[in-house]
Amino acid sequence: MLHKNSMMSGRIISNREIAKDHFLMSLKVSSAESSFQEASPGQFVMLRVKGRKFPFLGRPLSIYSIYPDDGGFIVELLYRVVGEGTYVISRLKPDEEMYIMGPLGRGFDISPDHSCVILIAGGIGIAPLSFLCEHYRRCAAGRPQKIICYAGVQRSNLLVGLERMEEICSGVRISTDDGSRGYHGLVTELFKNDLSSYGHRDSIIYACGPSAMLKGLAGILKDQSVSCQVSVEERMACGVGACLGCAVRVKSGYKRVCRDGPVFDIHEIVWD
Amino acid sequence: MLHKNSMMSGRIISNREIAKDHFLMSLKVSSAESSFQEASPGQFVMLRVKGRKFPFLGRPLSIYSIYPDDGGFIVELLYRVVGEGTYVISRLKPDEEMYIMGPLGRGFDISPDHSCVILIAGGIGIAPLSFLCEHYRRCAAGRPQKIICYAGVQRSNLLVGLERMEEICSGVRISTDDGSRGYHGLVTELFKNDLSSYGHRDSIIYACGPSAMLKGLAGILKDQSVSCQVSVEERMACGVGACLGCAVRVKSGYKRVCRDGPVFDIHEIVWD
Amino acid sequence: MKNPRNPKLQVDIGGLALKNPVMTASGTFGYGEEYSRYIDLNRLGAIIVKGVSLERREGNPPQRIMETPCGMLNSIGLENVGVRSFIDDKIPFLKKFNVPVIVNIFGETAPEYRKVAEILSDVEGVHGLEVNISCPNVEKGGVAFGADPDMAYEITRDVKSVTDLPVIVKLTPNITDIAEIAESVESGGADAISLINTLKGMSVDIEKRVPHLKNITGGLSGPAVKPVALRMVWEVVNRVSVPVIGVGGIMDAADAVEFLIVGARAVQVGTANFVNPRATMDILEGIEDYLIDHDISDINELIGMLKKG
Amino acid sequence: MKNPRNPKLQVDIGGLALKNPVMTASGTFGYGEEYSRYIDLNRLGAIIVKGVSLERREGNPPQRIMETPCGMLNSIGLENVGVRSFIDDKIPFLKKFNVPVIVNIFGETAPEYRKVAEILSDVEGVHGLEVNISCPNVEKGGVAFGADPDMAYEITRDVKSVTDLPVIVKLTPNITDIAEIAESVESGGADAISLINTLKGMSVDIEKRVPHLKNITGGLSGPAVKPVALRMVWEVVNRVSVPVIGVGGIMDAADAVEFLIVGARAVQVGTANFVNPRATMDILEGIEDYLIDHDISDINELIGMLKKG
Ligand SMILES: Cc1cc2nc3c(=O)[nH]c(=O)nc-3n(C[C@H](O)[C@H](O)[C@H](O)COP(=O)(O)OP(=O)(O)OC[C@H]3O[C@@H](n4cnc5c(N)ncnc54)[C@H](O)[C@@H]3O)c2cc1C
Ligand SMILES: Cc1cc2nc3c(=O)[nH]c(=O)nc-3n(C[C@H](O)[C@H](O)[C@H](O)COP(=O)(O)OP(=O)(O)OC[C@H]3O[C@@H](n4cnc5c(N)ncnc54)[C@H](O)[C@@H]3O)c2cc1C
Ligand SMILES: Cc1cc2nc3c(=O)[nH]c(=O)nc-3n(C[C@H](O)[C@H](O)[C@H](O)COP(=O)(O)O)c2cc1C
Ligand SMILES: Cc1cc2nc3c(=O)[nH]c(=O)nc-3n(C[C@H](O)[C@H](O)[C@H](O)COP(=O)(O)O)c2cc1C
Ligand code: FES
Ligand code: FES
Repeated sequence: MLHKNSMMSGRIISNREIAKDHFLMSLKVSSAESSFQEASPGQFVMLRVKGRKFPFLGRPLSIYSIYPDDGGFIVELLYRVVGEGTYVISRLKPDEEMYIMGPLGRGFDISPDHSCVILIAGGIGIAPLSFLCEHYRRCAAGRPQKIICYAGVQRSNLLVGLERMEEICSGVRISTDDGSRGYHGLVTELFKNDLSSYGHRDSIIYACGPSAMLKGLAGILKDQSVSCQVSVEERMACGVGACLGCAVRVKSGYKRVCRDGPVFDIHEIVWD
Repeated sequence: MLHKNSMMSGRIISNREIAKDHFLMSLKVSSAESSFQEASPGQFVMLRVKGRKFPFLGRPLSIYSIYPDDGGFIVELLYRVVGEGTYVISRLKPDEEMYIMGPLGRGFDISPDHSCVILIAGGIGIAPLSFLCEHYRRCAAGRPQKIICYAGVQRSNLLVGLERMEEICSGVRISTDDGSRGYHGLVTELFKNDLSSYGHRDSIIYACGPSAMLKGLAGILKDQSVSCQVSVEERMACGVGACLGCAVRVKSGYKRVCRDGPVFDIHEIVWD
Repeated sequence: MKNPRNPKLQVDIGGLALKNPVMTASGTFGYGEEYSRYIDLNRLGAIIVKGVSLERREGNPPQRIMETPCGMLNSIGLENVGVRSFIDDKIPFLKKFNVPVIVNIFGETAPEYRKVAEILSDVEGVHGLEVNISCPNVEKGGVAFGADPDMAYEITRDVKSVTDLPVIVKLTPNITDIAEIAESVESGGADAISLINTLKGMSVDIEKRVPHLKNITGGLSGPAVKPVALRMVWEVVNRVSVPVIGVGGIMDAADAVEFLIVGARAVQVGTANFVNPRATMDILEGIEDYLIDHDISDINELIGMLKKG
Repeated sequence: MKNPRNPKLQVDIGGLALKNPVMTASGTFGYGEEYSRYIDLNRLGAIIVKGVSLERREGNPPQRIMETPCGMLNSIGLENVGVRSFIDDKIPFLKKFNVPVIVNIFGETAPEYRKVAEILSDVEGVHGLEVNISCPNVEKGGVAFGADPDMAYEITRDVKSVTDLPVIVKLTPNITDIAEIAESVESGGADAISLINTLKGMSVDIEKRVPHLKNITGGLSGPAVKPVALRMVWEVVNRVSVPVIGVGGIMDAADAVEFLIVGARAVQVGTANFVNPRATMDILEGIEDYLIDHDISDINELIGMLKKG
């Protein structure tokens, strides 16, 4: 069946800098029949600016938030300026028209079997995990007993997207590289210190962050039986599985981050 | 001597559609020491949008108007949307930053020797001629006895830039292709009908318009002794005479529109 | 009688009648399925699928793609499931549509090309072959064959000898004289020629001082290469009589029309799919509008109508 | 002692010591005068002037240029005043500056190249020659020589035999194997190699159905071609030992640094001048900033430092 609306126009409602180089963009997507109805945490969109020739390719951004609004949807994206593309996007003003393709990819596998959910976010990796949290709030029925969030950033003033976490989670543990708030060190170390206190059978970990962090986490969990799903990043061209550009090495060869992921079992990926 | 300021930033003050596909842009250039101090009628600027990768090359636009303003200058450009570049420019909003290089080229040679000045404008060719008119108003001393303007457009609702003409000229004659106002036919025919009434020694013609019009004019003036300067157009890359891209055929070979022109003696050009 | 309101779009590519000249370029449209939720595959002139080789290929290690000015580099390295899995897993889906399927084939050796062609020739649901002698991202085969007129001739002849399917040969632009290779594959029996594959390029991360692509170099595609593609199509149509299919940087209908005017009988849309999943449909509709606006009742009246100025 | 605040920028190009590696590309900077009101010419590493031939050349009829995605096509056709007028009318202005002047030379025949080189060798104010065997916009000479290793070798040797000036040979990208030609001109005695000249391209006016350029095809330059230029520089530095000068799509300091990392000893800035007349200065200052930020005290420590990932 044909979803003409999988490639949609969105209008920028707001696009604010909420911390140094970190922006929150709200987009209004007008059609109610759009594919956004079924968006799930961990999924992403490909974003481009209408009528501009640069950036040429869309930029993948995780869905940070989504809710119905006046016969359409508001999609929120939380992003960090790291290069030219995100810089151009950060300069856009309200009312600018965007192309937004999505939701794309396989999001987090949310099983109701785990009573304890552990979220581990590195930097801007908070975006999809915050949406996951929101998801738990909405379907109150299936809400796990305990949700613990670990969030690591370089400096305390780069902590973004924690509001919802703080409302929803049983605990939010912070780490900073420079010690300016919370644990002084890597978020993976902070988590590692607590690891033994979690029941491996009842717990599930969802993580997103720089690949060095995820690799570190894979090391920590190597001989552990706890489930862990990670959202990984790779450069993308198509976002739909057609170009094979976003390859990630898994035990069986390569998989496509955009289509087979971006969420994978941490033990499936070959971290090199 | 080095004019750092020949490549300047301008901020859009306004950019309005004044007739179908015809826009008037006002730009504020901040530096008072800029080269715009010496701008003369017939000169042009190369315009680009800051921070956008398209249009890639600057677009040449004649100076329509220029005046000092609060320690800088206001530069006005009158332009018609004919392709992608002018379309993008037409969509720009106030406060957008532009690169503006100029004034460039050799403008009209304004000799005080002629008591009768005849301006012939085809379409958007009105832009530099209107600035020339303004020039006569400002230096009241050297103002010729008689200034007659011929302006030809397709339809009456495409007549733009005539206000100043009407204030300054002794007469403004209009032609339209569809007869919706004034003479029904080409502006060159309208002018031709009057030609014998002008003293060839006392008169000078300044013309700007599509090349078919200028070619027609060249035919009309072939065996006449009246002086005629025309502003011609050609695709440009550098605008400063370096690339040899804007060649126009003259009797001695090729000349550069951007540097040797855009204003030439009508009899120097080989119209083919 | 002329009916400009409903122009004829059919074109013939080496015996394959296409309902319109808009195809998808190999490697940019997966196996069709990936875009089937964005467009109606039945409306395409043809689908050219990702390059298929005899055995499964893993492809190159990531990073495999990089954006460049008005274009992109890729070094996928012809990752594919291999011809058997392709037939088992991908063809059944494609067969559900009423659209010619052209399989882009690749081998590291001449016999491998022949073998893949042979296997595919008996498969229901395969309507043509596109022989890729132009991939810049593999160590063996690919561009090495496409740059040598004799090799290009031989592979074409070999493939033709084992199949009755229409055979399109796809040329590389990384070459001194494209028309020379085109003539070779024509005399080898090619039913049509497509060009261009990607231009070999490179890009460097100046912070890490490493190439962006793990494979060091990659293939450049997208609007940046369009002028080169158009020029090569022009050179080739002037030298061969088989139909030529234009590929390279076609983003919209105006681009496609340029290729048709220059003499391409059909076009392939590649990188544009990534930027706009409905690109092929927008291009198709735009071509139709162009014909209507210009009172052309049959697209074949437009093809090759370049005046020399 | 390291002084990263004030990095050394000097590079040596075949015996010519340049105060920094930023030159202007031939044909994009006129004879220097055109840009002298925008930048201080004394700050350039070198000025390479528009191509000069034995006799005055009129060039091609207009339209000569066309914008393309992230680039432009030109078919100037080597319009120039001829070597005698160049010496009389252009050199005196250039001599006022403290900047090496490299003259780009062109001939329709091998003897013509030699003759132009000979004449220029005795002229005060000429510091080097760049032999253009790569212009795609002329009927005779140009790319025809640059695509043939033997011709490229001969012209290089001929020019070298009549001059003591450093000789740079400029290569065309419209070729299958750029490293092969590079080796030929190196063995012909070239003191340095510059690449790339423009890629041959085309563009069509779909309303009039004529090529935009009167000459039908033209040379593609600008950011669109940068990945191709960078890849070719990479291929050439791996095969020759003479200095290589990188040209093609360099718009800013980051682009220039990519070429230096890959192994170019210097860079030429072409089309960027049109878009920003101060491009060379912005690039020079940006390279300096890069060196400072990365604690590199001598630019030669950066050149060729590409790691293979
Ligand atoms: C599924 C997915 C979801 C993402 N969600 C978010 C999000 O919610 N918020 C957010 O800020 N970022 C997110 N990213 C990363 C974001 O896509 C990149 O930061 C962005 O594309 C960089 O574009 P640029 O032009 O600014 O950077 P460039 O100038 O292109 O590159 C700058 C740096 O960013 C890296 N980079 C570029 N593209 C990617 C990419 N696709 N994946 C990983 N690294 C990249 C480069 O390697 C380089 O180091 C996500 C990426 C993926 C794949
Ligand atoms: C010295 C000079 C002064 C000019 N002054 C004005 C002015 O005051 N107001 C105004 O509206 N226009 C003026 N023009 C024309 C203007 O530069 C072009 O209309 C503009 O560059 C078209 O850009 P585009 O991207 O919209 O068109 P494109 O899509 O590039 O082309 C659309 C059409 O415009 C023609 N065109 C494109 N560039 C030029 C050019 N440089 N010269 C002539 N034709 C061109 C093309 O041949 C084509 O037919 C001037 C041109 C010159 C050379
Ligand atoms: C990601 C990617 C993968 C490609 N894979 C193949 C392939 O498997 N076989 C092939 O013949 N061409 C392949 N190509 C080349 C395209 O089919 C096409 O020739 C080229 O991209 C130029 O067209 P474009 O500019 O429209 O993309 C690939 C191109 C891209 C961008
Ligand atoms: C308008 C124009 C004229 C050129 N003329 C010459 C020339 O006379 N001799 C030459 O060797 N190269 C010439 N070139 C090629 C440039 O020197 C340069 O090699 C090419 O443009 C690629 O660099 P760029 O992308 O930085 O412009 C010309 C390029 C342009 C755009
Ligand atoms: S981005 Fe194209 S396959 Fe993933
Ligand atoms: S535009 Fe470059 S010489 Fe006129």
